[in-house]
Amino acid sequence: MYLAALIACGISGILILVRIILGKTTFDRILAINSLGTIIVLGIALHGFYSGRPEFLDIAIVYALINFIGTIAVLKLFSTGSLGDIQK
Amino acid sequence: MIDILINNLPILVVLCPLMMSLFVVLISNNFVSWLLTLFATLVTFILSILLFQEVQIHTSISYALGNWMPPLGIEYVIDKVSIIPIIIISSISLLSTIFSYKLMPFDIGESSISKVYSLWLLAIAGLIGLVTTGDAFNLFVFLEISSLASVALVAMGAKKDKQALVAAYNYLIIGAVGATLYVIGVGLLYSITGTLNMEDLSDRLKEIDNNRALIAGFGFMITGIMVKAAVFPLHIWLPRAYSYAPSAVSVLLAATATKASLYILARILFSIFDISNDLILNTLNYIILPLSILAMFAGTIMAIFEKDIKRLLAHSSIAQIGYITLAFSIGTKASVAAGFIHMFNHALIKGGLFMAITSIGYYLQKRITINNLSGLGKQMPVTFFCFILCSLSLAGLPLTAGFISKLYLIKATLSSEGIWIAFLILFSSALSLIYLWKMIEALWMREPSEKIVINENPFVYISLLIITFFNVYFGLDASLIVNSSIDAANILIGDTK
Amino acid sequence: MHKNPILRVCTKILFAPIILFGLYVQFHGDFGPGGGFQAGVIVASAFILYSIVFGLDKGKELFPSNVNLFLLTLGGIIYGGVGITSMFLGEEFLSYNVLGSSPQSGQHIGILLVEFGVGLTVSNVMIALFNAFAGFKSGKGN
Amino acid sequence: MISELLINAFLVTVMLAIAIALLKTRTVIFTVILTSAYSLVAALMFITLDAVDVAFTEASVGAGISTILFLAAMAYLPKKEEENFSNQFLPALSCIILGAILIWCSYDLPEIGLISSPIHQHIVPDYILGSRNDIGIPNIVTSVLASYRGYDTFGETIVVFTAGVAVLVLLQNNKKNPKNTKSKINKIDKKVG
Amino acid sequence: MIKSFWLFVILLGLWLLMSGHYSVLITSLGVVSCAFCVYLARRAKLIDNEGLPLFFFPRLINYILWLFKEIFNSNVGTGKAIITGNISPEIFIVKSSQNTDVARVTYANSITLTPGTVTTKINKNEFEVHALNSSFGDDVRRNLMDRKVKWLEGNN
Amino acid sequence: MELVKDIITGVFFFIGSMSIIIGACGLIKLPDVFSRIHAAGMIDTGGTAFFLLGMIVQSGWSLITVKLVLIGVFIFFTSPVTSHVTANLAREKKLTPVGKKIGKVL
Amino acid sequence: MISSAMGIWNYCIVFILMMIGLFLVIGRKNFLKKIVGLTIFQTSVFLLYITFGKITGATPPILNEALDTVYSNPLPHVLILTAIVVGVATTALGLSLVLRINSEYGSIEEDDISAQDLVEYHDEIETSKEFNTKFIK
Repeated sequence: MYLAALIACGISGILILVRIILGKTTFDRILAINSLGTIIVLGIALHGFYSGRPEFLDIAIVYALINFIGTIAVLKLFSTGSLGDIQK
Repeated sequence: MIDILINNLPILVVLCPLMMSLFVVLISNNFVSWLLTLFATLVTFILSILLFQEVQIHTSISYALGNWMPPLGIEYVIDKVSIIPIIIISSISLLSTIFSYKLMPFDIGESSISKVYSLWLLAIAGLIGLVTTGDAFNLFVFLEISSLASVALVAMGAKKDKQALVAAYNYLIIGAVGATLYVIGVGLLYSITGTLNMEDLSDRLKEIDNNRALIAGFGFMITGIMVKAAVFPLHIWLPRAYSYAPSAVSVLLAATATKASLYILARILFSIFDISNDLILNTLNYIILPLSILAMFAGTIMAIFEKDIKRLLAHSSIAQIGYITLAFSIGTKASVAAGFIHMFNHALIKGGLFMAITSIGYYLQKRITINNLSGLGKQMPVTFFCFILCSLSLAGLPLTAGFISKLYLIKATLSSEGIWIAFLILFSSALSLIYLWKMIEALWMREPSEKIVINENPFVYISLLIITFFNVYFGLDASLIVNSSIDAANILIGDTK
Repeated sequence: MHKNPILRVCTKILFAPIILFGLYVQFHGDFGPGGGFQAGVIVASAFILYSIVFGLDKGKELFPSNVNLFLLTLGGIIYGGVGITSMFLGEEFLSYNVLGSSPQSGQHIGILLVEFGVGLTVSNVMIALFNAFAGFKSGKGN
Repeated sequence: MISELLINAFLVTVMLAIAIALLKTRTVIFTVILTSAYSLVAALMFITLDAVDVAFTEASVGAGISTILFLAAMAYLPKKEEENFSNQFLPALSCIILGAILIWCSYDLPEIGLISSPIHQHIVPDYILGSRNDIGIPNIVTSVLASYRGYDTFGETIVVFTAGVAVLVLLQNNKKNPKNTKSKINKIDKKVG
Repeated sequence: MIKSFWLFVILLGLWLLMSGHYSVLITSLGVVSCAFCVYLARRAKLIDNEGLPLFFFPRLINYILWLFKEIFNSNVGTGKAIITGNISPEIFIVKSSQNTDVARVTYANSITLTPGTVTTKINKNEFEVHALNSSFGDDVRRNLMDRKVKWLEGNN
Repeated sequence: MELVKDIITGVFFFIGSMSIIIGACGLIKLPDVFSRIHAAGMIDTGGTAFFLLGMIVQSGWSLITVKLVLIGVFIFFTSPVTSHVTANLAREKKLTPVGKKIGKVL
Repeated sequence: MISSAMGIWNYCIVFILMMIGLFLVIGRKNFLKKIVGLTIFQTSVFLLYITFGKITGATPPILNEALDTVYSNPLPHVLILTAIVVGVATTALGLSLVLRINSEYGSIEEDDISAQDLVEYHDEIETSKEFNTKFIK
């Protein structure tokens, strides 16, 4: 059951990867990498259950956190041209 | 109290500069930060002298960090081999700290002095940690500390010349690749033995032979360290890094950084692996020996055609590293001892030469080229005198330290490999006279191209005088160096041959 | 980006929980995955998020750079200090056994302190790195 | 337990795809995004290989902080990499040779997951036992990291510290008031003579 | 001050839920950590109605359940749209009737959270919404969610 | 009891898997960024919710459940933010969405 | 049979990844790309180490109550934790150098920079021009 769910994650991961590599605009890529992050968060949680030691979910939380901050950082870079200043 | 000091000597040597570097960052007064740095290096030097005496009594000191027995925890091993680089590093760092007092603010600007001194101490601590550790992975960590700190120090030269940045970048990237290759090697060896402690590793490696992973692991480790030690084809980072670094930094790096890596090379070749092993013998004979001979000539010839003097000295360093690896590659007790003698002497010589040249350049405020030097020797008699003595020592003339190392090297080659290698050594030494003469001629014989009034500053030349004194002293009475080097060689080569 | 209400509100709400989570990871490194490095990075990431959304100046106001520099060294000093303390108590560097009443409690105290030092250094270095990079003013060129 | 290995093989292949895409691309932002993705997948791989702590660190440090640093630096850098195919033969050849050596030696590497190989038999049982009895901490990685090999960790803290100080020194140099510096330099000049 | 206290309580609750180790040492460390977080949040001036929307709490559960139902429905809808390829994207403006920024943000987020509709711009109380096809758009235009969030906001 | 749990989890996982795979397909198939955001939203909401629910059913009342809920809350909190900011920036960078505009647009 | 094939596959791909990283470092002229290559190279080495530490059917090295559980090897994990942090330190320093190089030279392509350097070097050596004009003025 967990394996099946993991396989589903793997399939959609590959599809998203295709979008990352094909991606026309950068926004597509950012969007796709954000989704890939979500998939990996799910994958981590599922793998914990699959291998019988589900107590390591902290990693998934950190993952989600890093994913969020990374995305915000990329978008900030795009909107103002640097991570530091606050133009506009 | 004294008890604690004596018991913990091996770690204190590293800890003293390391902890001091943490405090130095916080200090905003430049003079105080220099004073603390001086204090730390002085204490380190005293501790290393104490350690030297301890080693003479106990032969080998093993210090288990965290009180965990060696294969479990990390071990510090200080024996008659590792004490040599420790002494080199601590003494040179003391001298160059004194030397840096006037030059550092000039080279890098006053605002970030305390941070630079912190990096300076970190580089020293990294180098000492590198040679004291008996754990293959801990070595990597300290390798990185020293290389990151020295990269930053080299990059500080950007205040004067922006090329320092590129030099530092190349140093960083090549160094990081070297360190990673070393890590791959350690990993491969770890995968077949299951241990990281060098002594344990060497014991367990004896039981395994003809294993592909072992060969590859050995190769990667050696390659990684050879990158760090600037052995001939992997030396490309060195000339730039040394020539664009701030003056004091090039003194420190030229005299110590490659020595530590060369020591590690010797450790890997003779201590982790065994000289009787076919693999090592083949590597020594068919890879390191030809490379060293190439390095001797390539370095010298590049130096002859070089006009920028710091670069010239850096090229000559490559040649001298060639001598040391040549000595290692012959692989007899006498030759390894000669290698260690030359390691020590080269630190003295190169330290002295770089000090002399950079202090001339300090007054010059220009890039130090042959043309710019013309006639300056007359205005700086003390510096010039020291420069001549160090040059003679580099060329290997009698009554200087350089002579002793050449003598032992040639003796060792004659007794094992035959006459042609000895001839090559002599020949390349003779070639080195050419570039030395070129510099001396420019300094003394020519008329100055423009008028510069120069007053020599005792703070700048005091350490130069000391280092020159030792250059001569060890030429007259080399028993201390020779004896400790022979002891070291005895431990490394052991009774296997 | 601070003008965007969605981002602003979200950052305001998330800031404290992220730091709490970082500290949780810091102090639960004994029981599960985690420890000083990870915690340091998480705490630093909260500050980085704040700086990204509200601007670098606000971030420096919240966390002045001299405090940053001080804490950055303090972490290393704590780590080294634990080792030196054990040295003064008559054991080798970093042997925690002597720190507590029994070897095991000594180990606990030692590991807790050491991890705290690591966390302090890592988080402050990361913040300092971010500030240095994001606030870099290029001289020539570009 | 073949499924474990299959998952690993799948993830490694995904990483290979990302690496090849990295070889091809010349856009800086895409490079950074792909590096981030590479780290993310590597972290997932670490989890499947039972290295939870490493995955934690790789996710936060490798994927998080490095990416943010790359982005912060990217703001000041050219956005495109120049196409330049000269002189790639020698690097490619040396890489292929090194890779061939490694693949050649993999014949003698211990088989993945075999409990009897020396790497799992030599020191590690002591760590597991010691962590339970001497130290009393469930997370063996923490106990090895902070106690058995605490000195490594100390060194690592110092490495981070070094990098921090180095970057501060390097990037602050530019921001000084040039007027101020000049006068100071002149002063030094005078002092020295 | 009261808000700081509530933040402290919430954070402490979070810590206790996550921790699972209730020894004296760890719990006291938790208390210290929570206090530290509150201190930082106060320093950063984050404790206000935006940083800690306490007034949502009484009706939050109800709203969340309703939101979940919406999310489920629109997930099904979006899935169908993707499979059948029956998409006709449209972009339009809706007005929001909430008083506070937090509530507006909640509304905008709820719109985005239901697949099929995304808020693309916010200007005071006007949202620009992108919808996958007109049935999603109609859902938003019916203002049901707007009223729901208004109700959640209460009379603040 | 175990069987019932397993069945419920299985159903949840099935729905979750469907929604992430359809979402990923949508990510490839849909024409422009704005419509792809909806597909990404499907992964973030539907996929996450059902997978996490399935796991919560398995773990019962324990710390694991708390962590799972936290993951869910976090993702539900951040997903709309990133989606919105992406869309917002794409609009600001003058990417015109495919499809019709109803009335005046901001 | 399948498992050993999978094992060899894993090793081979990890080695190929390493070499791709190394190639990016030594083959590319762009300074930023070199750092990216270094990251890839190091991450792949980490993978190699962690692969060594895996035991089939074992659980992560975090003790639970059962005494007969098999744990994977924690030592490589510890080493790699150290190595990751060292790697990020190297990356940060490299990036800061790249930033400075770009602001001084206006480019981060190796060819550009060495061309500029060569011109400058030649000028200084041959004409012995004063090189730190900003200092003297």
